[in-house]
Amino acid sequence: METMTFRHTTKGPLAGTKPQAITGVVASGNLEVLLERVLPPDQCTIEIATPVVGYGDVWEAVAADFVARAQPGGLRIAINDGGARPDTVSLRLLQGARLMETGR
Amino acid sequence: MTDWRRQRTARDARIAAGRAHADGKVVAAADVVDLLEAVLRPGDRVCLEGDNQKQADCLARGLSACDPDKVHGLHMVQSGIVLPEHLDVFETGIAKRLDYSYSGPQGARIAKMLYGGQIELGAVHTYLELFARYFIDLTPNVALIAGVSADRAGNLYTGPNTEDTPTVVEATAFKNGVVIAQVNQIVETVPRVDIPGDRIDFVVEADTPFYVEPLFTRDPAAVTETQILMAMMAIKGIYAEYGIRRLNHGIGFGTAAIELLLPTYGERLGLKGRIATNWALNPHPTLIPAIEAGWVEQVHCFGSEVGMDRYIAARPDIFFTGADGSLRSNRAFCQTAGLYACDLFIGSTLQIDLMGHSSTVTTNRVAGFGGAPNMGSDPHGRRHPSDTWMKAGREAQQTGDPALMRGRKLVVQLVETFGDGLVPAFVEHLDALELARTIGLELAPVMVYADDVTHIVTEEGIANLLLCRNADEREQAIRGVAGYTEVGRGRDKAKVEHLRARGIVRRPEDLGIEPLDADRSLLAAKSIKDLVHTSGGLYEPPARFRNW
Amino acid sequence: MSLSWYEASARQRVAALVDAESFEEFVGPEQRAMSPHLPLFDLPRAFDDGIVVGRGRLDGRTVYLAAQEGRFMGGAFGEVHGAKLVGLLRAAVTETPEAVLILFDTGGVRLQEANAGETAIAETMRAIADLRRAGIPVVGLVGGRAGCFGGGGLIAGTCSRLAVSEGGRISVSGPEVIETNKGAEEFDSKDRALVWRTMGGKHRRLAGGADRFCDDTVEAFRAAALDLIGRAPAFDLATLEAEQARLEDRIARFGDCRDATEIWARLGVNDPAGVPALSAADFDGLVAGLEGTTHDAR
Amino acid sequence: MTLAEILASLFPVGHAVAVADGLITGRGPLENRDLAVVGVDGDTPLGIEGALALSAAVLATVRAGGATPVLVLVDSDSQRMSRRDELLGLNECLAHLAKALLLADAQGHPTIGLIYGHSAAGAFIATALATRVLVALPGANPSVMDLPSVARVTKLPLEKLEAMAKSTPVFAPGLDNMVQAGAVQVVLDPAKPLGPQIAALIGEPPSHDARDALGKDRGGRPVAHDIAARVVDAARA
Repeated sequence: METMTFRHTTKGPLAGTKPQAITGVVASGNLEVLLERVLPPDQCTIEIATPVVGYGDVWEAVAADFVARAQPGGLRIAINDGGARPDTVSLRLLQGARLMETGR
Repeated sequence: MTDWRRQRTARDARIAAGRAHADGKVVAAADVVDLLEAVLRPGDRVCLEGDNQKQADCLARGLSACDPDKVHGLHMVQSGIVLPEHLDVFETGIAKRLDYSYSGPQGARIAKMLYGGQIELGAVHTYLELFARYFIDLTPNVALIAGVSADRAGNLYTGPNTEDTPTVVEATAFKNGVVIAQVNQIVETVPRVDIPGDRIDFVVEADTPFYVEPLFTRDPAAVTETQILMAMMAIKGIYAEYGIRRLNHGIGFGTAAIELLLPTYGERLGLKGRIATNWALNPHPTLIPAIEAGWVEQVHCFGSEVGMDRYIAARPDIFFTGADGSLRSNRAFCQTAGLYACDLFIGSTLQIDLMGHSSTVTTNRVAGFGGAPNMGSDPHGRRHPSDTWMKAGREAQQTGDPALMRGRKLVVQLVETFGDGLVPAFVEHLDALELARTIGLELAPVMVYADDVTHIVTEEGIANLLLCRNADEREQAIRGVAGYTEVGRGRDKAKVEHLRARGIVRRPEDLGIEPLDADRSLLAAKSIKDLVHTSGGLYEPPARFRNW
Repeated sequence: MSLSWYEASARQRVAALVDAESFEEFVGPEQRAMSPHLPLFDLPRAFDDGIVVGRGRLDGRTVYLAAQEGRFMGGAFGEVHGAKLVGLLRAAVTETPEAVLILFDTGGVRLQEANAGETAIAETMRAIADLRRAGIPVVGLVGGRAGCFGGGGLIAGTCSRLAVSEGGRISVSGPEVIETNKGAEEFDSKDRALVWRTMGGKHRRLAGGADRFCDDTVEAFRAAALDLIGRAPAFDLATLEAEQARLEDRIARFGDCRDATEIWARLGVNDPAGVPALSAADFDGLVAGLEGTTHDAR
Repeated sequence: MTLAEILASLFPVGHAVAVADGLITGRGPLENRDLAVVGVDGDTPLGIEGALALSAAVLATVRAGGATPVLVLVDSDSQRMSRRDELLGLNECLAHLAKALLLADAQGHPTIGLIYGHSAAGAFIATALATRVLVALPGANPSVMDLPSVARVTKLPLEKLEAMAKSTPVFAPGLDNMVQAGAVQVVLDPAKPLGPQIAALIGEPPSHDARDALGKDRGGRPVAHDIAARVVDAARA
């Protein structure tokens, strides 16, 4: 297993008030994303636990693109990965952000 | 005096030798080996019928059981290396030389045998290319084919899976060759004469029905959100924009997703009747919802698909069927239709390089080609216009007299940036190059050449290569949809944004598509069972695809 | 469009099964009650260890729910997973909800935590017996992709009532396990039609192994749960003696059958081969006309 | 110990316990009272007929009333793996046996499990693990699955699993690990007569299911007890 944490500063907080959300399932090629609104409004952390070692730079790129796009200020995001492809990771992160914004 | 009938005389002798093991034309399954040993001569060119679907498996078993002292040094000229017996004959010396097309299931073993020098390889062909050579320089001495039933005179009913049979028989029977057919059943009268009896010399009643692989069955339950997103982009960004009505789909979950989105997402976009009406396509079960929703005008098939026969027979307005009601497929005609009469081919691949060459070869597998390169190529012999073809042609070349500008076929690669096991689909160099070096092939096995591919669709976006004006633009366009692969991360971001401004690279949002809307609820069928229900119970899926 | 039970995640099933917004999770994912053992095997963990437990309302009535996530480790019972279920059942004994619903989706014991999983299954069965004796119905719902196998099959057999959909499978040994141990002649696990005939929802319902057959939608399972809660058999000597007689009678009548279709024919089904193709409504109609499929001997 | 040795030690004055097709049924005198005995001997797989034969014996004891304890002796294989057993509802038959034991216990017939040989998977759950108190004799070998099979399913090398088994009781087969998990309460002393040892257990049954607490104390199930308690607390909050 490999773990890593990325810390980002955002322009502001993510919209919405939902305190917590979870999306996805830990399965082969899939992942779960837990989002908690517990950080200062311009901070975001993304913690990752993955059984696939050696893809740190890809995770870093995916996380940075997600933060740039969603501006998820205030969120502590934790990922349990089951060997998902980067595009699936992006999709789940965006799904999670939408859940936190809209409550849907 | 010149003897102009030597081949005819030799043929008569072979048939006479074979008759000793036959009752008229009919041979018992138990006597197959004796028959083959009597008819075959060392060094013969032999076509053992089999492709990616049906297999003359009883005859394949018989051939591999022949005595190598009697039967050896054969030159196999056949579409598919699919059954273990197809390669066993090279291990025993029964066969020596090989010209073929497709070797999906035996890809790893054939690579090993090629490397080990057990097979003298002529070439790996496309289907049409190999069929063409049957009539020029690879004409079989003996053809071993498969049909559903025959009468005692040899009249053959090939059933829904006619596939290669007429082509192989024409090449063999009309050039002094011997044709041996295995059939599931000898009958009084065949339901439909697909091959006249005077072209069939021996009929073997096989111990089991010939095998057909359900290669074109894709379970909707396995379609992912990513594949749905890509299908949405293909429909909105390519099918709708070019008004594609005449098309072929390669095998894969991506194309299955497109088929399953037509009656839902396509309907919502108002595209019914404007796209995807006329097909060169096997009877994909995933096309059932679109057919039932009235999207499809007609479908011509290379072969049938296991479990689809009752459905096809009940939809003669859509499919080509005989007077008896069953499907009439024909691989050579359908490949030709895919090549010349379709405006789009869309399929998947395992690797794409920076120029856009694609290949399904990995370092230790030779899968062959089948028909994809025929349909996935721009036919320079085409002369009839269509709006789609002309629009693509205008995008490709912008100067010159319009009346002298040929159109372009759309050849689309639908590919997820990472494959199974996080293997990237975008690479600097194709594994095919390494393989060609390793086993000494003159040509690297490229599935679709860069100059034929017009669009690449990934989950990140669409690259329109027609609009690229130089090699650098092309490379950046490809990198620009290559996602988080090394190739993708190696992009020049400014150049890619510039290409995006010109519409060469398009993101989902550029197409008005929200990636989070790519949901399985969009699928017109979510399971094989849904397909059965949609077909009104006419589709009968193989047991391995059932969960009820 | 109705949500497919088979396709939905455990969380989606729970959220859609109960009255809107009424679900309250116990020891939720934010508490990170994860397996302490999976990292030893280099395997990823889940924040909820593959099971969601909590309280919700069903037509206004308070129920406890546990939902297994069949896609995480095959929904198998690990230490935390099992303990969450056991805790829920024990809480129900004292808190007396109107029912407990177990949304099965499990391959059985998680081998990496086998002893903990196996023991948790035994604890679960004892807790269910306690609940049933206290008059609280325990209703099992089976329709997930992992089915209900191994110890999960035994827990299902301990419930007051069971609802199953066509895709749901209930069995002890899985087809692959039987094939691995006894050979493909005994059980060809790739013959999926055979698999479903032998242990799928329709066979279990016809043979009396389940009390209700559902369409593969959350609505159908909700309706089934509401119905079954209202007619739970007592857990007493009379019920178990009736079950003893019911199971002995089954073996006496069908013990020589090789295939489910033979059993269905003896049950009085006119067209056994047509059963797999029947819609839920038609199948319910068929079941209603057969004796012995609906009973209180459980 | 063999079954005969166990019965001799339990019932020095004789008994009416018989074994047929690997199934044990009967009774014997234990300290002035009757003890009902059921079980599986000889590493026999437990199928539908076997499960129903044992459950019938247990229910007969319940029907007879009184407070006759039930002793479940186990040296079984796993559940019988066959298409026929599953077709006819093995899950119901095994669950029925377990329910019969749970009912007996709840109605005042203390249930004691004694594992003296092998047992595994569904057979283990339906018999020994369905009793109020499960004890073992040295040499017993309960398991969920043997290590070579675990290696096959988890795709881990057998040597690695064997090494892990030494330090990780939660997954490794064997009596010690089941004791640590709390599933087996105590290992009896074969050198002493078994009758008094069993009688003592019957006399002081645990009032509730304490297996997870034992597992915590012994280290074989480090978190189960606390997790279950947290769920209970959350439900009461």
